[in-house]
Amino acid sequence: MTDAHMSSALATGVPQHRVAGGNGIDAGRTVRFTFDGRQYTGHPGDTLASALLAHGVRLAGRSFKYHRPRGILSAGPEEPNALVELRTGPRREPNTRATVAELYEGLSAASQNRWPSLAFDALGMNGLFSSVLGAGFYYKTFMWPAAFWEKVYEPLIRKAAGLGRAADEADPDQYEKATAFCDVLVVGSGPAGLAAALAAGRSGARVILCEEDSLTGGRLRAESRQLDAAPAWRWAEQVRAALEALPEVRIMERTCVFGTYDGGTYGALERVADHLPQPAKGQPRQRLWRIVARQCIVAAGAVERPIVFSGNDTPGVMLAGAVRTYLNRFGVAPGRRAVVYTCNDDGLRTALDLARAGVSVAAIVDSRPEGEGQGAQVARACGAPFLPGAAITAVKGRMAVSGVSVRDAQGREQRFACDLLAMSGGWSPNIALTTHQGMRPVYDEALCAFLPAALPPGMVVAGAAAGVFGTAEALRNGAQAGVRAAQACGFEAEQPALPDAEPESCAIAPLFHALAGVPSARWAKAFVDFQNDVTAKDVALAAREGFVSVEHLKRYTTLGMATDQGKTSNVNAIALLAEITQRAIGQTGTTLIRPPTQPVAIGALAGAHRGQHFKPARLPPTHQWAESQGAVFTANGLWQRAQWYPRPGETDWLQTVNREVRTVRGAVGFCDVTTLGKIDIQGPDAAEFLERVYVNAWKKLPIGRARYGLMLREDGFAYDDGTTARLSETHYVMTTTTANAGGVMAHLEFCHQWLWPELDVQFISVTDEWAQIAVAGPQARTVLRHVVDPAFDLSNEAFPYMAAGEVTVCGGVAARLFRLSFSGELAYELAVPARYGDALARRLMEVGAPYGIAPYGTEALGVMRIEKGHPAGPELNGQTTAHDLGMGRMLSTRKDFIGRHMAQRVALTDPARPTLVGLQPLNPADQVVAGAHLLPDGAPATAASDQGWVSSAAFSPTLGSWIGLGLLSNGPARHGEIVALHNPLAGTVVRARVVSPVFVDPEGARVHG
Amino acid sequence: MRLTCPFCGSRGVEEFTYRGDATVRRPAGEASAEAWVDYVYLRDNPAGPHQELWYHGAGCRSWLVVTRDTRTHQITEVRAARAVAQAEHKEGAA
Amino acid sequence: MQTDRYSLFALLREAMRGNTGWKPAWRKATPAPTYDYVIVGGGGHGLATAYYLARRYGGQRIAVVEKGWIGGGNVGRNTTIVRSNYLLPGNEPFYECAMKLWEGLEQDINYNAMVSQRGVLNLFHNDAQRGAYIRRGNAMRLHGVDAELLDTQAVREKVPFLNFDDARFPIRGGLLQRRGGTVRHDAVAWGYARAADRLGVDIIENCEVTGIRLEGGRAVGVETTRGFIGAGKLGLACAGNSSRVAGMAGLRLPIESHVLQAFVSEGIKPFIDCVVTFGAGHFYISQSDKGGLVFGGDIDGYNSYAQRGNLPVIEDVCEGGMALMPRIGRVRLLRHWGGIMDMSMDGSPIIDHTPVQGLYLNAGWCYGGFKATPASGLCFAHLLARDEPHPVATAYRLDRFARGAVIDEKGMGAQPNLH
Amino acid sequence: MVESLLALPPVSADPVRAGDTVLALAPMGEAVSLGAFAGAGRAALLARVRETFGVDLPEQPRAVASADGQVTFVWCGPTQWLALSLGESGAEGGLLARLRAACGDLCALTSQSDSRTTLRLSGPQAREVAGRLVPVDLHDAVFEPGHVALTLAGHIPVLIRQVARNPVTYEFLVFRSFAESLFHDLHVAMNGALS
Repeated sequence: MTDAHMSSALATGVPQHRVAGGNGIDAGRTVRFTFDGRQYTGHPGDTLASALLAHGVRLAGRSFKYHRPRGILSAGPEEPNALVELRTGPRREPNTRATVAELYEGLSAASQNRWPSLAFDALGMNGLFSSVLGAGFYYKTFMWPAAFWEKVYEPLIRKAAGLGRAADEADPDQYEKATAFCDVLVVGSGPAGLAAALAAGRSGARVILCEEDSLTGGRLRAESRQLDAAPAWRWAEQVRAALEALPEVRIMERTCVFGTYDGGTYGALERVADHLPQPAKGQPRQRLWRIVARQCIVAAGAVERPIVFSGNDTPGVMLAGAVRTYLNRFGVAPGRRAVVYTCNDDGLRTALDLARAGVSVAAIVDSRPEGEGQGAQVARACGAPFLPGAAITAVKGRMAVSGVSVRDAQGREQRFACDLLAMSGGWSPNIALTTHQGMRPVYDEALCAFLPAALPPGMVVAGAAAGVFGTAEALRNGAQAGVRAAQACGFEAEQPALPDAEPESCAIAPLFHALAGVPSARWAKAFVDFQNDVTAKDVALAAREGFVSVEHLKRYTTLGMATDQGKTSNVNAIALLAEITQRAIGQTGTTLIRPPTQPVAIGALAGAHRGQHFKPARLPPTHQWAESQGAVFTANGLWQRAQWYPRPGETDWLQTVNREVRTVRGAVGFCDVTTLGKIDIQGPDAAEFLERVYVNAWKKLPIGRARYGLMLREDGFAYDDGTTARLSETHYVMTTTTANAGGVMAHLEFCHQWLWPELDVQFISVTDEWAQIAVAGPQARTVLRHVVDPAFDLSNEAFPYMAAGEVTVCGGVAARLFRLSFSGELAYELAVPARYGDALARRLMEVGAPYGIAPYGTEALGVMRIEKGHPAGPELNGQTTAHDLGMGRMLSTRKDFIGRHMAQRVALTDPARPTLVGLQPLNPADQVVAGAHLLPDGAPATAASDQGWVSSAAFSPTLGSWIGLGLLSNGPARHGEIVALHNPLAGTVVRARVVSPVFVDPEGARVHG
Repeated sequence: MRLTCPFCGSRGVEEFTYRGDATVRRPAGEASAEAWVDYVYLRDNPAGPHQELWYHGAGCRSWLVVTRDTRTHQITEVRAARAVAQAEHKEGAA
Repeated sequence: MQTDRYSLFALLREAMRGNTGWKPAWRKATPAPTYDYVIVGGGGHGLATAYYLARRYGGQRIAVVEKGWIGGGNVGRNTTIVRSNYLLPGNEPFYECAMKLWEGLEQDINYNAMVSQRGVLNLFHNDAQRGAYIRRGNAMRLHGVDAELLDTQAVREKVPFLNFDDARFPIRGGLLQRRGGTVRHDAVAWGYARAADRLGVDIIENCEVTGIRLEGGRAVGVETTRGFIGAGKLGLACAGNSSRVAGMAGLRLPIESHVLQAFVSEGIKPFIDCVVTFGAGHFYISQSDKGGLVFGGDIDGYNSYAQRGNLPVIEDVCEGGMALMPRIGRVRLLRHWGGIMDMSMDGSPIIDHTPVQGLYLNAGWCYGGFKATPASGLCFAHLLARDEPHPVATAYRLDRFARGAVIDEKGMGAQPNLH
Repeated sequence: MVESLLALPPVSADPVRAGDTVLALAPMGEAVSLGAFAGAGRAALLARVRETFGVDLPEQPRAVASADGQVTFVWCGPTQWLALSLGESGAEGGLLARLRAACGDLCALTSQSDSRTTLRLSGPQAREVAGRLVPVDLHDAVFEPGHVALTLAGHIPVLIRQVARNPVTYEFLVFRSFAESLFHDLHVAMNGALS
């Protein structure tokens, strides 16, 4: 603990660990930031991790289970340890990897999953019980007493669970989506990616180059390597400039391609404003790209593997490649005295870079026997002791490394003091994008790496991602991939000139752990999965218990399921399991890597459609006018409809709705019914077509008349209903319910294009074309007379109930008039071109004023349809038949129609099926609730007595009583019976009489008036 | 996933809705009850190439017969359903 | 001495000896030439069936054959929710039977599957939805199942982190089943496997069924990649692949295979302590004991045997999430994957004998299979042992489609992708 | 007595601008859909339109102008077109009347003048903005003036067509009831693309 405290204390102020160089930072400028409330400084181009390391801060986080102190392991998105809460308030962002968080002025970060502080974490004592808390321990206990799991154990577990905290408020930032198309998508801008993009781009192909980092170059920026005798990163910058000059090439930095989807579609996340204190006005924080690419070159590089040994998670133990990244790109020496531990020549380069930066190299520990690899040479160049055939057996220090124990080839233990341990177990190609479609990689013994085998269509892999590790080789390999991809898209391409690269050795010998000969008790501190605290011992335990499938291992131990998705742990785990179960690594297999390759903010996947704009709002033509009337709106699917129109002095909605109903029944009202689907049907076979989609007959419908129609699904259940009017011999206009408008259109097209292509008929939606306004009430005709032009005779004789025709209104405006009634009153639906809907509403208000006209909303509409017993959505719920709805007799027996045959099945014709009835409470004040169940009066409240339910309910001001529609077993035979309306949710039982569903004007006199 | 509409070109799957097996045929009026149950309810549901109906509802409103491998989601053929149905009709009539 | 029974004491004892004494959770059985019962499918339902057959129905010589590793299908790929909030009389008693079995599962099988009755809350956003939920809640209550109707205020008190004030479709209330909740899905497979193994059931992994042998119209066993295995009775419990396996016996089923995606976020400090479903978008969510937000939405909507989905549904689900809970905008999606659902033609399952003698079917679970696991196992075991349906599963007959006695909770008709 | 009703535009907002890119409601004109009857024969319809308007109905997703430049025919599906003109909807001698006279016996003619609203997006960033919402390839070598796509803008079904290259100008034909939402979404996309 004290180590970390001291280094932190010293750190504040001057960044002691800066060294010369740093090709990715602007050392001339300084930005300030805080970590756990303490002030620090860094440079533009720094990550939070590099800036903390520059100050000597070692301790960056705590692990998930044992709360072990953890430092910074990597320099990239694979980081399992250094997770922080970035920003504050509603922008608080949990689990942000310090290694990719770009520094900006005022950045504020806090460590997470610790209490009370990072340096002293009470749950750190979990580690003391690691032998009890091993893999899967929770499956074996917490079962007694049974009630304790939810009351005691689980709450405790949940208190300790999780890493960072989500924000407590809505995310204030915007997100955006976009689609991009290209011939060649190049993922990654290291040597292979740049060469590929250059080769493809110069061919004229449309190329998108995505780089998840803020800078192009990949490892070229991390290494002290030369290309064409200049620093390699300069070549990267030149290529970037060359690519930028090509008009069809798009370079997208800070953009991570996270998923491969079907049909050459790739998901990518662009971090538009994460490097800024906050987004500019209008600017999205992040942008989701769907990239549609004919070819994709995955040049995503590789991730270095840690080595599994006791204490390998101690702060100050770092991946060797990350050490080089900090030295070369950020100008930060992550330690002052280092030990390098490697099984490959690439790792050895770390020692050279360290020495060059003035860091003393305490020892080079190489797992390979003497003579293998370049270790001896490198050690000489660094002036460091060289220990071939050796292994690190222990790490000294708890809050930070203070030394290591090494067992040399002769079995002697040696100790080296150090504050940095750079380890390299070799590199694992970044093949995640190749496996998202279920293709499994194969293990390459020579490279000690899983390589992609089968690939999704259009995908190739290049560079380190393909196991091509040297720079020169990666350049060549990338350029070839770029040429081939461009050619596959039909472009002539040739390989660009490539820079000279010094030869380099990538020789490797397999090394996944250093546990041989180590007492197994100490395996508990040898971490395989750092973040989830899965140790070598857990892997052994899982294997002992039979979890020897890689998938079982993963699920049982949670290995690879942390926020880093096992980038640093999966291969080591498979290798360990292979060894324990005495199988080859290739036989042991690999788990499928699921998208996304990097975790993606949920907000970005959602995009701009949030809050009020979650779904588009469809506005009827009278919307503005209704707003001006103070209407209360309700969503009806996507439509926003006026629910009621309160007037001053009305104290609750029921009062308003009662008034609206009384107005219609006593005088006249009007309601915008534009939302009902309207489909124009024309053609020589239009009548025949209607015969086949509706259950009832259509051929004899006279021109100028409308008829109610019912459609079934092919399975015989009711689908949709509405009135359809015949405007000419070959021209009909169909109405559908609001909810099914789109579905019915698709259904008609299906019937026409697929079932009956011989029928000559055309459909087009006219839902939006016409503002359709129902005018209803005894005074409806009188009011309409003021609107419809005088040439049109509206008398009952000339324009009777169910008449339909074209008229003009208000001095020549083309309109359609239908004498339809949902309310049961004398009523019309008047349709004018939508642009005039607003004006028509105003006109109706004006001319109707002397007759007491008022607008009514969907609620009054609903009350009146219940009073009239018309089925609507709650009755047409997809589970009812025509018979259930009281329309069994409509089914024609003289023709084929959709659903006819299946409607005859025994269970659909059973008279005991719940069938539509009216329900009138014995006490009119007893509220009828939709959803109450119908039981025989006096029967026990059990499912066995259940005979139906209340589908719709309303207070009927006409009757002065609550009423309901219900579906009751044997309903029509039971008119007059008293049933009990059970609503156990509310604890009520209402006794009601079963009546005809038509409560008002059962003879239908009014509609004919 | 992307479908190439014969009329509109290559489009994302979000523009389409799915209906299912395109190999089943609506029985003629007087077919047996079993034939109807077969048509409405029973499916081959193959793992492999599958002929299926899709609707380009957010595009040209064409119904399409798509041949797609249910294991890989790879699409090998897209035809206008109307043309397929018309051809069968002619065949049936001939 | 090996440690077999799980307990705190066993855990402590093993801790002291370096956890070296634990027995394998289940034997790696090799197939015997013949069994009384062979269950095809080592998922939750198959393993539960074997367990209850052995435990409650006195079944002898039972094998479960699994083409890969047990629990690798939908029991290991779901969003862990259990509930019994069904509307229709054909479903409700069955799912309640499952719920009751969940409630005693851990003590029964000596395995902590973390059955957590943290409540399932279905939100509604308009009057029509309210009516439908009241009908459903009352159906539950009449069946003796717990259900509560919450108004907006009560929802706000229970789940204050939802979007109440800036919603396109405001929350009008919810139907709460407190006994619903979540169960650690993998543990269900392992727990049943271990318990069945201890009763002598052979669990045979890496053993793919390649054919069903019929003799005189009777199923007598399965051809597998590990040879022929004879069966007195053969039970299929391989949802996702039911059509393929049933096809080996010449059967066509009222089933399509569809992909359903599921999602988990990075671990965050728990703040969601029940399951919430959004009634105005395709989204539901809970938070695991590790802190991950576990969520999902609609099926992708096309036949598929590939265990993966596509971007539009991912986007649709996340849109639903942000509409309901705009504070999760900066929480990151960690993984998404797909499972293959047996989508039946009415959205409800099938537990029945087939026209082929000796061949029994447990299929068509749509995306409701996980919550059903114990009852599915129990009822299938009952059917296999007694040759008659269990009283709570009498509606799940294959002939219901011909009769028209469909169990269509959603009222979508014979359109599997809409259920 | 000659009265008339005031037409209400489908979008209440004034044009909006981000940088030099402008989003505005296009003037309301006349729109008529043509749905070809099978019996009469598609060729006959094409011939009749050619005769009357001096242009071939497009067989691909394209928009073409009549010889006199007064009418645009937009492909809307394998058997459907939309004829657009700037004339007054429903007027005598207007588009619907002309079409009825020309080919009323060969196709279904339906007024869509009020069904469709046109939003015009124009300016140097128009392609970028449109690409935020529209999931089709708008690259200038792929989608040129005269090209048409029936697709989605976010969640909203649209018919997008390019009407000019310099500056890039698109017209979005959208169902009237969706127009306010589409206007909003395009406006948000403009601000995002230009920030």
